[in-house]
Amino acid sequence: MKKNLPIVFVCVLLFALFAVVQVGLSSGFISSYWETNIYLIGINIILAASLNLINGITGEFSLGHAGFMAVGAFAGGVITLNLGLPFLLAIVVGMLAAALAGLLVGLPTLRLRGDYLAIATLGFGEIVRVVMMNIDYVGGAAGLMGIPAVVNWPIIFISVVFTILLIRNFICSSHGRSCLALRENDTAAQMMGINITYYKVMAFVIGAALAGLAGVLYAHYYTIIQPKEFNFLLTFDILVMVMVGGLGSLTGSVVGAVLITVASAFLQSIPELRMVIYAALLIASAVFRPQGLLGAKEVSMNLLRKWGGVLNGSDGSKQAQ
Amino acid sequence: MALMEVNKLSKAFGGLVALNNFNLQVEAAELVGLIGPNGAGKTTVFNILTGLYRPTSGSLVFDGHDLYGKHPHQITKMGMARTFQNIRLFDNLSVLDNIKIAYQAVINYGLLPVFFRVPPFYRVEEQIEEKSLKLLEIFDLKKLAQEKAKNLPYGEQRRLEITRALATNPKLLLLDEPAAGMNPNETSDLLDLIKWIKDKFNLSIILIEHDMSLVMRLCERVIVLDYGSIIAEGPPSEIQQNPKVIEAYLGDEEVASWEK
Amino acid sequence: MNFRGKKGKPVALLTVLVFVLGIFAAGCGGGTEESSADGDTIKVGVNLELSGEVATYGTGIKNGAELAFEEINADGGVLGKEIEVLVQDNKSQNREARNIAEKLIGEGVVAVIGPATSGNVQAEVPVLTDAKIPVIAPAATAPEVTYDEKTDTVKEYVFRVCFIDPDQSQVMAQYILDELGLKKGAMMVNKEDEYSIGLGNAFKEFFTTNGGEIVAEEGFITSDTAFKSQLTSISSKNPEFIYVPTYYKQVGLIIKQARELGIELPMMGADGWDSPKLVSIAGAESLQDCYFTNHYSIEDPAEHIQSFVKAYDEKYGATPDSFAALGYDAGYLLAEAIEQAGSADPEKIQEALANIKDFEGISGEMAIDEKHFTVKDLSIIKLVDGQQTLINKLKPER
Amino acid sequence: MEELLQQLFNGLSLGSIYALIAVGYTMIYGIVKLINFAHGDVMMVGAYVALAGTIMGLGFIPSLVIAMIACAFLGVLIELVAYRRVRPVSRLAALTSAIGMSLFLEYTMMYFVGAEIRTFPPGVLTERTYNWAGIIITNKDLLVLGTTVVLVVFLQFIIYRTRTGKAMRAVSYDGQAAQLMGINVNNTISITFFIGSALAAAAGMLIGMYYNSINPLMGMMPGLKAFIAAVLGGIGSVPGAMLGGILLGMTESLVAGFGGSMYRDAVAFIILILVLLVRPTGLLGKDTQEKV
Repeated sequence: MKKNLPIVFVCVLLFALFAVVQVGLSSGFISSYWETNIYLIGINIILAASLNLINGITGEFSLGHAGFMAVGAFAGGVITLNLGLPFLLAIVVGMLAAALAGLLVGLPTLRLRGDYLAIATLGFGEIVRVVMMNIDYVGGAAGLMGIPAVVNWPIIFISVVFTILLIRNFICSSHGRSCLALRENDTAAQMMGINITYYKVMAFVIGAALAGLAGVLYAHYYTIIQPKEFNFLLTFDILVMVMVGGLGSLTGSVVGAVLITVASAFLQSIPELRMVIYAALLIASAVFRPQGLLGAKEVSMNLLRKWGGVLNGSDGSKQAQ
Repeated sequence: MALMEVNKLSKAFGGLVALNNFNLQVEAAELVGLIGPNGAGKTTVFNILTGLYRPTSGSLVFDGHDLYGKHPHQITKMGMARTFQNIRLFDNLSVLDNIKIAYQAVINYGLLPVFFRVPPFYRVEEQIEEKSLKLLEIFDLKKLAQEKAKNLPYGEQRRLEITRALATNPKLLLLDEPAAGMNPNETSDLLDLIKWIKDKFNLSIILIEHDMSLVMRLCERVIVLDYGSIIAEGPPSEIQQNPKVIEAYLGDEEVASWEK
Repeated sequence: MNFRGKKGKPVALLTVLVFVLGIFAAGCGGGTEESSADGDTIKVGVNLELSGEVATYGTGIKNGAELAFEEINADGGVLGKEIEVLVQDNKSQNREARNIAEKLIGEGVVAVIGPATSGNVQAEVPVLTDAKIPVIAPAATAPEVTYDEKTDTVKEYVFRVCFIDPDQSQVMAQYILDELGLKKGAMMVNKEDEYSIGLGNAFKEFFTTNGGEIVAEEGFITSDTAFKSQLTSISSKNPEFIYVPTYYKQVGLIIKQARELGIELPMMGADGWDSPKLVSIAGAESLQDCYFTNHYSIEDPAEHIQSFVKAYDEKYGATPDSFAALGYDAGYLLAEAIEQAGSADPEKIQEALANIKDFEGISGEMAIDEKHFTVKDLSIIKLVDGQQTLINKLKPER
Repeated sequence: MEELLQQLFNGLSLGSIYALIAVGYTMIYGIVKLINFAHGDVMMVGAYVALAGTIMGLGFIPSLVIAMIACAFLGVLIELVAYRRVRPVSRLAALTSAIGMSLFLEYTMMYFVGAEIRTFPPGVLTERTYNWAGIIITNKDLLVLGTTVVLVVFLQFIIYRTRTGKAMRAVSYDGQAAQLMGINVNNTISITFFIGSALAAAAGMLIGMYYNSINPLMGMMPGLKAFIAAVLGGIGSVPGAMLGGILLGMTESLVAGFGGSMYRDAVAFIILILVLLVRPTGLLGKDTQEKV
């Protein structure tokens, strides 16, 4: 049986990570350009992990993630910008609003089979965009501008840790197992007494709420949000992260989000080629490894031992890029 | 009162009548065989009983509950479990997880403990795990607990599916062709296993099976379906002599050989 | 919260750690945050839409600005130093526009030119204001780019070369009422685009308060290609002209489809019309009786304009559109400000820019007022058989 | 009244564009059971190939034929590269691959030709406008509608009257059984993609000429709309796709013509979701029950 990482070890590593980045930021050692990328990595991890909860863990196929994110972003923005209320409330409201959207989409569309569901959720994302554009209270097409820029490294860090813990705890519970069961075989899952509608909706709601969290963070970092940003291409980016990392693997989503965000930064000067590469990656990961880079495997102590010294070597190897 | 009581059950798909006026009574701790040629509607009966299909007409009462319009997961919780003709395990999950998922029908916790990992969470999780391992031990699958279900040999997959069905704590177990694809040795092991679980877990069983020797040796009562209707019902010895049954089967074989 | 795993289950956190550390390490190389003012060259950042939705605007500005800096450097540079231009592509996304601004700050630029669209400029402004680096937006016509009406605050570090949208709408409304004598108008606005919405709203206000009437108002979105439904609906209200303040991609389709439906009304628009593509999409025969406001006209016989057109044609083999002219003006405006400041210190440049009073550009003589709005003439251009003719130059009243 | 009629005609011409794309879309779905997300983008490639043809001075028909042949092979290649391996494994993996292929085509094209709009050289098609009692329609509208009708008849003929069509229907009904009956399933699917993509190319050229404006992303929205049309008409049914396309076009036109132009796309997606929920087989689709 695989051994778990000692909790103290994890906590120390996390604190070290937090501290190193924090010091790097406040000393100006990390340039503001890379600061943005670090924040973006955080937001993308949340998005990829939450999409993976719906698509990979539960085996539903949602293409509406940008829509959920938009709902969170605009709801959060309204709280701080239009109403002048605190950021923490924006997070709560943004997540609740997105969760509600998840419920609204989840309930009717659950009768749909995989690929139909995918297209229906894609439609939902587009509808959200059109609706946002027509609501003057959230700025119409111009969107919200001048949202307070309150997001900083501690907030991003805590949100990412919160998201991963939440999803991890969910997967390693009876509820998570029920979701896995319905992914594996929904007929058999019903025969095990699992209410599949309930769990499908639950996955949608949790996934949407976390996408909403990412939206609130996004809004309060970039300070400007426009409906047109939350289009299908955004969902596509997240899908690439999930697929490259491995459908169903939480660790994979994290790795995928980091890899794709960093790759995106390096490919900045050749944007068309960037999309070509992403598209090719998506095709390749679907064709050759439907299970993705890490498959459904998770990083555990055993795997880490196999990698041996990856931790020590990581600084040097990354610098070489 | 009978554990399961089905009256005048009919099911039509579009214009095709798959089941016509089907009646069934199963007493507690009874083992009933359901046989008939391919396409006779046997699996349709199971699908209706477990709530996967909604009947066109007729009534179903199980353990005092009306089953009409109930969802499969609700029916499972009333104490009905089944296996499938083509094995349906949670292929990519471990053997242990397959069983744990089944136990969750019986013991579970709410959503908040999941996120905040309060003590009840661990208590229930440990309980589920303990019970699952015990059950696996009984069925000689404990050593495979961490294997992915899809990596098990065929016979063990069948056994795991039955074990998983039992984990939902059923009163009535529906077995859909459990001996399909088994050699005579495995079949005879299976026969012992079914007898044993019936007594050990105090179950009623409905068995769909093509292997006549198994049916005849195992069942107390046999129902024969052909073209969606019951053509005979009685103890195995009578059924073997029934001319209608012989004709249905011979006819079937004739057609089969003719098609080849 | 408890992090007590029971099985060998995901410890994704660790991966976060490994990779963020990796990024951190990779990130270390990037930032050398020192102003280049003391070096041999003056670094200027150019943050433009070179790909994506509005790549043509960014490309025009880039060509214009590069031509300007080339000429300036050939004349011995500014304050005896050569100007070094760092051009970056923001993919027409405001997120990227902001990222680029941060990257440019890291490179130590003294000022940033661009982006082209108002939305993308607004995305970069907070970052650059924090870093106290001035921005020259060549073509951001939305008033709020430099001045927030709600809070009555001026965005100190943002300047622009172009006029603002209300000027365009006002001049066009005035022209329609006074010169053409039309009173009943219809509008077609891209509701997904703040440029189009801003122009539409301002036009409606000027037109109706000065005695005109808007009898029909229809909307569409950027991805639309079929406009006959809206046009049919407009035509049934019998307007005397249609105001279509949007970009040439849609304008071309709208005018073409209107003419196909037999709607021969005059069509009016704004600087977004200025592209040779307009003629190829709509067809020259459809482009009759069309008017739009613009920054300048290549028809303008003034000497400096014609020499610019010639130089541009020599370098790029094309006629410069408005964006090229504005990019060119942005380059010279910045050089002038550095010259006047007598230093390449970003804050001194900012002060100098705020005091620009009579800068003579290709797009006209301009002054920057207290809201950082640019005061200048607008050209009204008429299309006949797809050919542009300059028919008037008007100064908006403010 | 006249306005309403004109709106219906506007809807008919918009709808026949959707229908034109939808017939190929629905044929591929009907036989392969795969949402070929890239169908709209094959159409885009067809438009560019046809454009290249006309720029080189070829006429309308030669350009059309070249575009159709090029895209037919492109379609076969796409199936080979992106779908063949995953098709039997998982529909979702196949859909993911299809989405990837869609963006791959869009951005590869953009990489080579740029994002800028291209227009056909003037004179490839002489445009005429007809005015029937106040209702205005152009020869382009008639061309698109006529082509759609011809294609529907052509496809129905292929599917129901030829050997290949019989094989297609067999593959559609049960791929494994078809294989056992000696049908080469992969070849049949390749042929399906060959025909479907050739039709997409024809649609691409016609639509490019219709609007006289093509760009690398032109296939995205119409592709989705065509899918909605196909679902509305009953996915897999070729006449259904035509009916669905025209109904969708008319609905959109009425929505846009009577004040809801902003909600045109939203309405289309709502129709999609409603049809999927209420009558997943669409208007002309066949009822099928999934086996448990």
